[in-house]
Amino acid sequence: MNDQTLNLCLLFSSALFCIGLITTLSRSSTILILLGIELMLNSANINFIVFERTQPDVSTSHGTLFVLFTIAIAASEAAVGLALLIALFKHQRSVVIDDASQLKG
Amino acid sequence: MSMLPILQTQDPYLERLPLLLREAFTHYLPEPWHTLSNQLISIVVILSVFGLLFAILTLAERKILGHVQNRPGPNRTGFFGMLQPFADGIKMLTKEDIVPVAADHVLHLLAPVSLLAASILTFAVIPYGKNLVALDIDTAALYFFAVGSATELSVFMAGWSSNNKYSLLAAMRALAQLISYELPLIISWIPVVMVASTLSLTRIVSLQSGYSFGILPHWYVFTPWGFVAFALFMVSALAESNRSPFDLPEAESELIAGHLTEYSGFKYALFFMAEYFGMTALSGMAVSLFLGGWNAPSPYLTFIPSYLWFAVKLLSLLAGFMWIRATFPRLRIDQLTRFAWKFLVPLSLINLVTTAFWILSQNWGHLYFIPRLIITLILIVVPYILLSKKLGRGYAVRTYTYAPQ
Amino acid sequence: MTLSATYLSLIPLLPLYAAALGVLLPKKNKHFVSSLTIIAMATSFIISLFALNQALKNTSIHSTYNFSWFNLGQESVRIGILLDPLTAFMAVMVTFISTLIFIFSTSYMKEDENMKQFFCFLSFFASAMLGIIISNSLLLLFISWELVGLASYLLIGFWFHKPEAAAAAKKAFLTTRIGDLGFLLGILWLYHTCGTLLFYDHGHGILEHHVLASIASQATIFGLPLVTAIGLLIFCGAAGKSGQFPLHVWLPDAMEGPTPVSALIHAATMVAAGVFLIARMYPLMQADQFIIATPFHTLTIIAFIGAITALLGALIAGSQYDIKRVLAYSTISQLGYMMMALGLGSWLAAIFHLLTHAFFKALLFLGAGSVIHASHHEQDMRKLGGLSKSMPITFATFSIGMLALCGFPFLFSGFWSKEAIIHAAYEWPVSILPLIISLIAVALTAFYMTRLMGEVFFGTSRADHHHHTHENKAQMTVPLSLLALCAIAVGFIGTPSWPWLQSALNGTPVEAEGLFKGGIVMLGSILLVAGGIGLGWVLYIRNLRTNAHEEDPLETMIPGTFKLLGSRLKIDEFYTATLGKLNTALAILSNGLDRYVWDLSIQGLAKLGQLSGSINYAMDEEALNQGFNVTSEKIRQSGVQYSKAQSGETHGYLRVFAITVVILTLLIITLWS
Amino acid sequence: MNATLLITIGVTLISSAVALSLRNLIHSVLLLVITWIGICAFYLIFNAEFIAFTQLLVYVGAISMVALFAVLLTRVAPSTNQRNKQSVTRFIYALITGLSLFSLMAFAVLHTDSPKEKVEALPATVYSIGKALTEEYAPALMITGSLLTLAILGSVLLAAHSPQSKENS
Repeated sequence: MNDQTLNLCLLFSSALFCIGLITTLSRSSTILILLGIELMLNSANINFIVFERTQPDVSTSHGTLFVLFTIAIAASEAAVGLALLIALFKHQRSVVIDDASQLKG
Repeated sequence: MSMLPILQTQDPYLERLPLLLREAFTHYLPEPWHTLSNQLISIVVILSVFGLLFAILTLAERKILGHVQNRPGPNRTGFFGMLQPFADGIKMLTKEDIVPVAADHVLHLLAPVSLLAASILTFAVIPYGKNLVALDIDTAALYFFAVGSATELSVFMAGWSSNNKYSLLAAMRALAQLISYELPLIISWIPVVMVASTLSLTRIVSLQSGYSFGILPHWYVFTPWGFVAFALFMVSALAESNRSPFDLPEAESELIAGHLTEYSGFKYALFFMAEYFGMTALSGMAVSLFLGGWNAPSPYLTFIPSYLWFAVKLLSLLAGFMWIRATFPRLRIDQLTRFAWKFLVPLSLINLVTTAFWILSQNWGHLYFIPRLIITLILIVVPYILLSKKLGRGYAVRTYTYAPQ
Repeated sequence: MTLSATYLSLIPLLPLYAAALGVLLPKKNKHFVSSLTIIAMATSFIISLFALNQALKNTSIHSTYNFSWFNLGQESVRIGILLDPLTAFMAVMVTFISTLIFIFSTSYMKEDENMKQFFCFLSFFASAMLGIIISNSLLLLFISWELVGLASYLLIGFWFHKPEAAAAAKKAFLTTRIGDLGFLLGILWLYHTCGTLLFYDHGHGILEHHVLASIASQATIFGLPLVTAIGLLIFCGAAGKSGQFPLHVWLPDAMEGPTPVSALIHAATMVAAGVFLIARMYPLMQADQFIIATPFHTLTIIAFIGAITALLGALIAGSQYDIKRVLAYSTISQLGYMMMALGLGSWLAAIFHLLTHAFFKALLFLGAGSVIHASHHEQDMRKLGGLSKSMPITFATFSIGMLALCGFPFLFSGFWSKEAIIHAAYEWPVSILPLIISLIAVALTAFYMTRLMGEVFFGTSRADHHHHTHENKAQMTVPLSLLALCAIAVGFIGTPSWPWLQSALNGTPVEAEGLFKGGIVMLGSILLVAGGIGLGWVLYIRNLRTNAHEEDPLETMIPGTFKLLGSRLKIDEFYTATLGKLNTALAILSNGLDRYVWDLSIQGLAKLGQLSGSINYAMDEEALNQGFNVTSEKIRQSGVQYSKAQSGETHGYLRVFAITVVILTLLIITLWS
Repeated sequence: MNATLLITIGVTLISSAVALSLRNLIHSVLLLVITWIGICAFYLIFNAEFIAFTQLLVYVGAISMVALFAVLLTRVAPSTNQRNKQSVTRFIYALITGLSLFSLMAFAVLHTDSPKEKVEALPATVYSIGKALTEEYAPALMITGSLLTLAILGSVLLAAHSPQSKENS
């Protein structure tokens, strides 16, 4: 692929990352924060794939495998996170993340 | 796109007929358009064939159910009611499309469309015959189930968007069922991948060609693990396509129509169509994975073209679906999920182990074939007996989660 | 078939594994554990039979399997496994007797709540002993040696709730340690000299010719040859284990353990270890025979110590009332015989006697065990008696063992082995003393064994509580019968007319002589045996003891001597008086030093420290503290300030995190471009 | 190809941006599904079929479902002062941070000279992926599998346990 495609893809992934970041920073709903994190992971995956396509190392597809593992991790992260969320909701009837601040110093 | 190689002269004429027809259409066009036109043609063909099949299926189902229940079934419209489905279609089209005021209009429209789109997309990778596959990709099976898993989303959309608590609860129930049965569905075909060591359906089908002793075809259903996997696959497929006895999502006689309560007119017809498409696609998948795809059951019957064989197998499976619907009573929701989680999932996991043993013992040679077979059977049958005992040991006491205790 | 190293190593490993598994298992399935250990033991018995078969194929070679255990610097410590006739015979004997004893124990320990533990210990013990036997390296041998010591400690103190048992266990452990100290020193010295501890290593082992020659040439500072010194040091270990004279005190007390343990320790394994060690190291031991310029030879010392022990044990045995103690002292005296035979230079006779003694002494102990078990743990001979009618099998087997031990002529195994030893003593050029002592000991042995028989089996029961004793179950009687069979049969594999065992052990065939090569000496010993038995008969069987409290006939005749002997020649008291006192004195001394010298100085230092501390304190109070107070106040306030950042607001943290990420990215970019 | 790529990227970015700024959680999750489908298309453009369909299966099939269930299970009466001043300031902060980060990364991307040799790497076939997973990456695969199992068990426990039931028992 030519340079501009590469740059385009990299910009795309970084934009996705920043969208996820902004969500995580701004939204108050825990679910959305988790989804933002998922988005950041996705952008990382995109970079893996793109770089694998540009690198000359064709023997083993490390990028692909790494993305596979990342997806697995992301899935478990989502499962555990949302389960935690539900547990939190059962304790205090709210998913607003700032309400979970009993441990403040 | 692997419509090529077309000119395999050793194939009989009938075998090559569809491709030759397509050639007749496309060879007028300039060269660069060929791929595009080929794809368009295959899409059109698939849509028309399966649309027609859907029409016929509805009629056939009603007729079969009718005859099972000692009544003639629809026989007024046209010759033996042949035109009944078209009449139904016209009725559905002309009905008023009611959308609740408080509904989420976009999603309400989007739900059936996306469902139908997903279920149509699944047709792309099934090999209907020798060289007859719309999209011959390396990861066909994965594609099939990935796209198929998108249907759950539209069920949720339907339930949620109609802004009706009954629809929502029904949608949750339907989702619970779909998710529960997606596990055994997916795990049950992994043995095939383990043995074939590929995800491409054409490859899997071609691996099942050939006959031992010149009579017994090498279909995976004829191996112990393959048989179990096939059974698990079909049961899960019943549940996945909301067929009786697992048709709780829209149990006409108990719920109104489940998550389709607020749907009417053509949208409802779309859901209906999507259900039939899903059923057909899953049957096609079962045929390709276990029943040897388009391979003839016997080397002496290969003169019949492959797509006809595929059609025969597909139709027989669909007839089986209808027979089951006519025969079995409906399960209760707790029995349903219990069955999935306590029986199907463990059994399919055990089947994985069995298949692993089968693969590892491949080089035991003919002398040890009988012990190999016996060990495999033991590996399957013993867990089956134990699990079924455990399952049959009394039904779970119903627990009313939402009612006040 | 030829056994590879793995099979040989299975001989000790199987019991070890069985013991380990048994330890892991819960307490309740004790029967499983016992059968497991028995099966393991029997299996290694079968393996050692194969090993014997292989060793007898070519008796002159020592087939070894050496491997490097670990490396120290460029020194690699090598250990190995050895298979030669000596190993094979010992292994067969030990495994066979251990199996029988295990079977016996299943019935004997039935009602003990720690039965499982007991079997684990037994199995562990046997495996350690087998390790001693098959090891081809002094290091490995020493490790197994110490394991044997540990296991004996555990087993003797098995009924640890009895204070005597605990004390006896401690005593056995410590006494053998004293010997092992010498042993260890010897090993270190040997390693320092030779650079290896392997016995046979294709010409480089310590028992092989040119290594021995190289050692034999060296001398120590005392003008004592190096070989002699090392040999004596190693003999210390042997003396400790097999209860030779200065260190024999632990052995009678070890009777506090359960009777099968006594049988195992005194018949087959532990005490045999010392004799076996000397026999194994025999080339080293006799390496100084050819050195003229030496005050004494190793073997001479060994011979005299053995002789003393033999006499001592026999004397004391005649004056004990506890049936097991009598047997214990007889064991001591028999071990003395073996050691003497080694010292006299005929190790073949020693090993022969070791084997025969193993069988009949195991038989005697198990018989005693069966008596004790039947009579509800009554061990005092005065309270027993008249058991010959109620326990026929035990009586028969026990008397066979007794006759074997006495060396009753021609039929019993003890006779032949003892004859061999006496003959060796007769031919010894150095001194006549061993011959005399051994002859006396023969007579004494016959005497006290007859006494034992008379007290225990004849007459009427003198138990306080009149329960009827009855014969034990098959688990006890069958081993007894088997052992009785062996006690008779084993003798015939080493008779002078057919010295099969000697030839096998020696590697080169021993020429056969007439059955009566002993001639006059043999006649004398036979007469002495007859006299001993006769005296015993007159004193203890013709006029039987009627009640438990009437005094012993010997006591009436020679009260002083008898009392002295009865108190075991006051050797324990002597040790208490000398070593114990010394120990106490040292303790008091060190205590005083601690209390008054070191403590005083330390306290002085402490005082100094206190003084400076108080000065410091004053300075702080006056000068510094004010300043510190102010500062710490400020710090506290700043802490309060900071703690506001700890808002518990997740977004606050996230924001800080993100901003850090931004700054870091900025840093990286600026650094790279 | 570039046109397709541009369209895909545009759809993905817009859908994600809209999704994460919506009030209605259901809508945002459904829009995120579109984002994920877009990413899947992106992978397809770069010939990573396996990854693409895995993405589809995992995100569209599973994670979206979990998220939707979470939304439905934790629904409360919509609070009135959702968009209060605090959240607005927080949004501004976040926007500043994100944009600065993005600008930095864009700067980095545009000022880095990409690799000289333009080798078009072959797409990884399913067979090669499976081989690598079962041979070279087998430990990693096992670890991931056990991690997933544990995660699922743990989340089931977390979600199933409820305070009042604890009080009862």
